[in-house]
Amino acid sequence: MATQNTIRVSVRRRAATLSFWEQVYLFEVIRGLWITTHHFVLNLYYHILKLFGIRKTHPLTPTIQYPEECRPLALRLRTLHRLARRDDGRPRCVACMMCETVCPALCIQIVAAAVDDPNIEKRPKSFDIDIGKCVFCGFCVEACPEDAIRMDTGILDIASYSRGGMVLDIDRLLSLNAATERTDKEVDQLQKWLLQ
Amino acid sequence: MKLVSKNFDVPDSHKLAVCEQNGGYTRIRKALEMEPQTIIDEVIAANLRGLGGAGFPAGRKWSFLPKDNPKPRYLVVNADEGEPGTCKDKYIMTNDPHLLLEGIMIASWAINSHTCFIYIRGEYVKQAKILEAAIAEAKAAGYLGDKMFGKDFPLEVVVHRGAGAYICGEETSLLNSLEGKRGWPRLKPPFPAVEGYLACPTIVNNVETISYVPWVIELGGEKFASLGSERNGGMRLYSVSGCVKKPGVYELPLGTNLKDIIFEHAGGLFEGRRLKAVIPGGSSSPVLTPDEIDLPMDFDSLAAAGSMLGSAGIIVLDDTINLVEALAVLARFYAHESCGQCTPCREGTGWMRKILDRIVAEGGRSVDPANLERIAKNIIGNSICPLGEAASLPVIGFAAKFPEEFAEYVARGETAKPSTTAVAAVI
Amino acid sequence: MSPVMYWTTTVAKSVYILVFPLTLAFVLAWAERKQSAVMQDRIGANRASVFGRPWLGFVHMVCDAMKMFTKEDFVPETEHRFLHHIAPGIAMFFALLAFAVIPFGNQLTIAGETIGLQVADLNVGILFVFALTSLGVYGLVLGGWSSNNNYALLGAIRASAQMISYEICIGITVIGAIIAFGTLSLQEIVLAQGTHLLAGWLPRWGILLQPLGFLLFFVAGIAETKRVPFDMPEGESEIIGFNLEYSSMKFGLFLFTDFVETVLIAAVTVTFFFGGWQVPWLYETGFAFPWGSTWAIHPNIAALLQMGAFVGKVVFFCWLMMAIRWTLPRFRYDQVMDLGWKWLLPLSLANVVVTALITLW
Amino acid sequence: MPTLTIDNQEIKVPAGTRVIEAAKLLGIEIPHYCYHPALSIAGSCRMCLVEIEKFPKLAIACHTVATDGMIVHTNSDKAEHARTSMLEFLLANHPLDCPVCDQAGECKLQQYYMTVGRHNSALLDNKIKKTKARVLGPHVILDSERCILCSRCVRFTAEISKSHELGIFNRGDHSELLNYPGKALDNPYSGNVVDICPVGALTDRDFRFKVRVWYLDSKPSICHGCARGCNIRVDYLRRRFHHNDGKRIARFKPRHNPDVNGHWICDAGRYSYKQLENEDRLLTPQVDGTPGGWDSVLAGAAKAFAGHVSEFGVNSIALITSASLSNEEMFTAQELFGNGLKMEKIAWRIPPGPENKDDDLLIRADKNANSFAAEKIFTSTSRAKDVEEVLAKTEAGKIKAWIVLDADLGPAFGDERIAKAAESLRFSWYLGSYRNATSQACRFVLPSTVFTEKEGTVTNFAGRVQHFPAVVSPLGGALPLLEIFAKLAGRLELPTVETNPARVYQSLGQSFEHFAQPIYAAPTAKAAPTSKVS
Repeated sequence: MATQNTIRVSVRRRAATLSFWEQVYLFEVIRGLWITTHHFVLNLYYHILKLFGIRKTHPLTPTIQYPEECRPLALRLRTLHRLARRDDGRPRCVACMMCETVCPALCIQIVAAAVDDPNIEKRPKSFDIDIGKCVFCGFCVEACPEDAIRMDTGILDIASYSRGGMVLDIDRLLSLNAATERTDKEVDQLQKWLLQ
Repeated sequence: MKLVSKNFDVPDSHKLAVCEQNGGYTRIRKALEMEPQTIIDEVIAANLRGLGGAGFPAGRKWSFLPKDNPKPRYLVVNADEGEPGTCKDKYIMTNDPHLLLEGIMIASWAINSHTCFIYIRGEYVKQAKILEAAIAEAKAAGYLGDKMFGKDFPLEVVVHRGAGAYICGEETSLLNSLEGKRGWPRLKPPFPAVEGYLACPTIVNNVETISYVPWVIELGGEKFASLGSERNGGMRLYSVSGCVKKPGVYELPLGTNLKDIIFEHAGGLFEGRRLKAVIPGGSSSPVLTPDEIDLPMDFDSLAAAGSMLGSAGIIVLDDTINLVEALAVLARFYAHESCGQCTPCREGTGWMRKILDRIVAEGGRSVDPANLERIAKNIIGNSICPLGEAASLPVIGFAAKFPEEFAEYVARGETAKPSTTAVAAVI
Repeated sequence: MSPVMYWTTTVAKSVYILVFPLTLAFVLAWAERKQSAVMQDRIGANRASVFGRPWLGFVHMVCDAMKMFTKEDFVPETEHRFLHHIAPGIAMFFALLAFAVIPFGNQLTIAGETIGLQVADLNVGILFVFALTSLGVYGLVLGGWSSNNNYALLGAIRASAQMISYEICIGITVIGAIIAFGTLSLQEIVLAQGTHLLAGWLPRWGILLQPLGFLLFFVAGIAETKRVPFDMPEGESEIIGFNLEYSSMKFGLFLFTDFVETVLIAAVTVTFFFGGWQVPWLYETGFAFPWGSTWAIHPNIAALLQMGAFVGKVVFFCWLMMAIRWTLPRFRYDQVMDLGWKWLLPLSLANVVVTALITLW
Repeated sequence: MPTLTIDNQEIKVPAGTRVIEAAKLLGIEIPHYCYHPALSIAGSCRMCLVEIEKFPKLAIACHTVATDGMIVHTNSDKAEHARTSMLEFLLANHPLDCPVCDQAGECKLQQYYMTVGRHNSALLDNKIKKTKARVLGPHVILDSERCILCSRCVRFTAEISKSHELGIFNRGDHSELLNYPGKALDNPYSGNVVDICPVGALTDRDFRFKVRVWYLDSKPSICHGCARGCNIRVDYLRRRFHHNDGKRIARFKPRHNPDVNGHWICDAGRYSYKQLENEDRLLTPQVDGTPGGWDSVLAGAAKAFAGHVSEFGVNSIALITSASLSNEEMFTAQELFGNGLKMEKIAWRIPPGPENKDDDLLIRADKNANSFAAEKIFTSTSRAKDVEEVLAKTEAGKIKAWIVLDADLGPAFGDERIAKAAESLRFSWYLGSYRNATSQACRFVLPSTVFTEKEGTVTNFAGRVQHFPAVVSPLGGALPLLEIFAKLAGRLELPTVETNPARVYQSLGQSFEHFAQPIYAAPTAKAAPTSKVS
C-alpha cells in the first residue's frame, strides 16, 4: 500500500555517460548524417516523381500553404480580442479596469465614463488595445467579470504599416464578432479589412 | 382556581365599581402598609417569573435598580403583545384593567417610581381606550395622581400606543420607541434597570407579570410560589389556539401538563384528526412533536425539552396543516418584523423567507432544508435582540422534526427543474 | 603557343575562376534552402514566382540578390570607412583567388596547342592556397575592427582565433599529404593519384594514403568555412558576429564568401584526397579496366570527362558539407577550441609522424 | 487598569477600554464595519464577534468593555464561523457590482471576504433591489444596494457634523440608508462619510470613475487650505496617466491625527487638490507675459533689480509674501531679502474675507496655512507688515517695486486696484504657482511649485510644526521656491542659498526657538509610520 501511495518524484537525469565510440563523435556524426540523408533521398525521390507527374497524391510534407490554406483553429485558441455587446447593443464592458490591471504587457488602456442608467453606471469612454504589445496570454478574458472581452475572433494575422495601426479602438473591437458566429459575408469583409 | 382571570367573566369588570366589588384595590392598600423592600422580597419569594416570555424572575429584576442613582425611576408596562398565538394581555386589559393598575401601583411603590408607561400595542385600540378610561376613573377616585391613596406618593400612568411593530415588544426597542426614536433594540449592557427610558433606571414588565403582583401580595409569596412547580411560582394564562375544539385563554398553575391543557382544558382535537405538532410558547418557540407533549408547562421543563414556554401561546397543529406552509407564514412574519438593525437578523430572516416562499411556490431544491437550518443556526446567538432567535428556532425545529414535509417539496422542485439544480450545485 | 591562343586561354581561365566558384556558390545558396527543406520534410522556398511558377525556388535567389543590392547600405560612424568598405571584398578576393592553382582537368589539345586545365600551375600551389586562405582572415578581422563596434570586434577576434587554430591543423595535415605525394604542385598531386593499387583495381587516391589526414582536413576545412557546426564567428543572430555592422550587398559578400569557401574547401579536398579530376581507369587515350578490356576515347573527350568528374566530386562534397550543416548542432566556443587544439592538432601531428615513418620505411 | 488576555497575549488597558481597542493595541485586528473610534458604538454589523470565556454566547468586541481577567479568543472556531456567517449575510443582498464600484480595492467587504470569508454563495434567490446612484449632495452619491447599514454615516451626521441629513428607513432587509426628504447632504464635512463608509455605498462624486484605487500611490501631507493644517494623505498616479483626466493627483484623504484634525477634513480642503494641476498653474518663466527660459528671465529680473537698487535704493522695494509658504521658504526669504538685501518692507498680512469664519470642528477663518510662522519670522526686521499699508504706499509713489511671493492680492483688494497700483511700479517680480491678477500685474513671473511638489514644514494656528514631503515632481518648468531663491541669489551675487529644506529648517531652528524641535527624519532613519484612516 505504502508503495502505491508514494509520489513519484522525477529526478533530473544525469548527463548520459558516453562510450568511447560515441565520444569519438565521428560515428555518431555519420549516424546523424545517415538519418538526414535517408530523409533527403526519400523526399527527393518523391519530389522528382511529383515533378514528373507521377504519384501526385503522396503527401510530401506536412506543410500547410498559408494563407491559401489554413489549419482549423481550436475553439479555445486565443485570437484577436473583441468586445461583446449586451442584448440591446450597448457594450458589455463597464470599464472596471480588471483587464487593464491584469494585463502583463500593459497593452490595454481604458478611460471610464458614467452612464445615466443606474443599472450600468459605468461604461468605457475609450478602450484601446495595442495588439503590437499584446502577448495573447488571455488574462484579460479570465479577469473580465462581465464576460465583455473575448478572444474568440479567430483572427491571428494582424499586421499594420504603423505602430498606431496596431492599436484597436473601442469601435473596432466592438465591430468584431466570434469566429463561430461569422457569416460568409462578414468573413469577406474581414478579409478586406485584414488586407488593407 | 382563578387569580388574574377571576373577574374575566364578571360583566362590566373593567369598571372601577365592579372591580372593587370583586376585591379590587384591596391589595394596594395592604401593600402601602408594607416597606417597599418587603414587597420586593415577597415577589422574589413568590418565584414570579417574567411572563412576557423571557421568564426572568421579576423580583430579582426589581432588585437590580441602582440604589445610589439620583435620576428618576420609571416603570414601563409592556403591553405590546405581538407574539403570534398569544392573546393573554389583551384579556387582562379588556376585562380587568384595574387589576393591572393595582399591580402598577404596588410595583411603583415597591421600586419607588412615580411615572409608569403602559406601552400598548397599536392594534389594541379598544384596550387602550379601556385602560385610559380606567386610569381616569382611578384618578378621579384619588387612587392615582399626586397622592396615591392619600399617601404622599405621586404616580402618573401614561398609556402610550405603539405603531404596530413586533420588535417594540423587546424591552429596549420599546424604550427607544417610547423615547420617540426608531424602534431598534439597544445594546446590552447597560440593562434598562440601570439605563433605560431617557437613560434613567427603568423596570420593564409584562402586563401579566404586573397583574400577578397583587395576588402575590394577597396570597403571600410562599403560598403563591406553591401554586406552581419548583422555581416557577404561581399560575399563568395559557392562550390555546389552532386546531382544538375550545381555543381560548386558560389560567392554570405553572407546570400543568401540556397534554392535559390540550386534551382536557381546550377540549382536544376535532373528530378524526391526528395531532401533528404543537408550538408550546408562542410562534418563536421550537415545535414539539406529539410524542413530546407529555410534559409540565413551565419554564424549566420546556427548556429541558429543547423548547421554551415563552408567552405560553400554545398553537396546536393537526394533520390538516401543511407545516412547510405554516413555517413560511412564520418566516414571512419575522422577516417583516425584523427591525433591520443587526446583520444576521436583517439578512437571515429575509433570506429564510425567500427560501420558504420559493419552496411553497415552486418546490424546493435539495440544498434548501440544510441551507435553512444553517442560516437559522448562524443567526442564533449573534443578533442584538432575541428576534433573531425567535425567527430561527421554529425553522430549526420544523426542519429537524419534520424533514419528510420538506422532502415532498424538494422532490417536487427537483423534478421540475433538474438542470438549474445542477447549476446551483456547481455554483 | 600563338598570342591569340595564349590570351584566349588566359581570359577563359580567368573567367573560369570567377564563374565556377560563384556559380556553384549561387547554387549552394539555393541548395542551402532547398536541401534543408527536403531533409526536414519541408517544401522550402516556393513563394516567389515568375510566370506563375516558383522554378524550384530559384526565383527566391534572384529576389534575394535584388534585395541585397537594393537595401540601405548602412555604414557605421567609424574612422575606418575605407577598410570597412573593402573588408568584404578582401574576404571574397582571396577566397576566389585560391581557385587559380586548383587543377580542374589534365589538358586539352585545341588546334595543336596543349592547354593545361589549371589557371596557374605553381610548383608551390599548395602553399599558395594556404597563403590566400590565411589572408582571407584579414577580411573578417578588418571588417570587425573597422565597424567601430565592440561586439563586431569581439566577433572578429573570435573568428580569427578559430580560423587560425584550424589553419594550423590543415597545414599540418597537408604536410602528411605532401610527404605521401612528394610534391607541392597541385597538378602533380592529382597526376600522382592517377595510378592504381591492388593490381589496378583500386585508384590510388589520397584518401587511401591518408585516411586520417582526410578526416582531419575535412573537419578543419569545415571550420575554415565558418559554417555549422563551427559557425561561431557569424552566429547569425544569436551571438553576434564580426559582420554586425554590415548590411546590403557588403553583408551579402561576407555571406557569399562562405559559400565560395565551401566550394574551395570541397575543391581542395577533392584535389588532395579524391583524385582531383581523375576518373578511375581513365587515361589520356581512354579507359583501361583492370580486367583487361579497354575503351578508346578521344583525348579531348577524356579531358572533358575528367573536368566533369572534378565538378561532380566538388558538388558532392558541397552537398556533404551542406548535409552536415543541417544535421549537426553548433559547438560551444570552448568545444571548438578544445577540438581544434586538443584533438585535431595532436592527431594531425601524429599523422605526419606516422606518414613520415612509413615513407622512410 | 484591567488586565485581560486576548489570543493568549496579556495586556493592561485603561478602564472602559473596549475589547476591540485592546486587541488593536496588541496588533490584532478584529474585523468590523460599524465600529469607528470617533463615533458612538452601534454594534449592528456583528462582524467583531469574539469568544469570551465564561460568556454564554459570542460577544461583540466593539461594545464589550474589557474587564479584569477576561479571556478573549478572536480566532476560535466559533468566532471565525460567526464572522464568516456574518459576512455571508452581509453579502447575501449585496449586488456584487465591484466592477463599477469605486470602493473596489479599498472595500472592507472585499478585504474581509478574502481574509475571513472565502465562502461559496448559497443564495439561490433574487437579491433585493434598492436605490442606486442617488445623488445625496454636492459631493456624495449613494448606492443603497451596496449599503451594509453600519450606520457610520448616520452617526457622523448626528454626532460630528451635527447636521442630521441621513437616516435609515424601512425595516428588515428592506432597510435603506437615505437622506431625509428635502435634505441634501451638503454640510461642510460631507466628504467624510465617504471615508468612513466601509463599503461602496457612499462614494465621492468628484472621484467617481476617474481612476481605480489600486493604481494610486499615497504619501502623507498637510492640507494647505487653512490655518488648521489638517493631516492628509495625497493619493496620486505614478503611471497610467490616461486615467484621472491625465492629472497626477487624484484625491486628498484625511490622515488620523488626534491632536489636529482627528479623523476628518473639511470638503474645501478635500477638494483643494483640484487647483494643484489646473490650467491656472504657471509653468514657464515669463517677462511681460512672454514665456522665456529660466536663464534669460532670471538675467532680466536681476538686471532690473540691480538697476533699480542703484537708482532708488532698496527701501523702495516691498516684499509681499503669502502666509502659506513653508517655514523654510519664509526663513530663506527673510535671510535673502530681510537680512541679506536689508529690505525693510516685508508684508504678509492680508485681511480674511468676511465670509471666512472659524467653526467649532476644523475650519479656520485664516485661509493661509502658515500665518503663525510668518508672524514669527518676518516680525524681527519688517517695518511694514500689512499688505494694505504697502498698497497705500505704492499708490502714494513711495514704493516703486514689488517682489511678490505667491501672494494673490486680488480677492482681498480687488483686481483693478492691484493692476492700477502695479502700473506705477518700476519693476515687479512674481514668484508663485498660479496665474491670477497679481501675477498678471507683475513683469517678471517665475513659476514656483505647489506644496505637493516640494518638501517643507508648515506651522498651524496653534504653533504645531508639521512636515510634508514632495509627493510628485514639479509640473512643467516650475521650480521649488528655495531653488528660485538660490538662482536669484546667484544672479544678485549674494551668498549661496541652501536649497535642502532639512538644512534650512536646522538654521531656522537656530534662529527661532519655536522651530528648534527636530521635524525632519534623520537621514538614516526610516520614514515615520503614518497612521491610517480607520
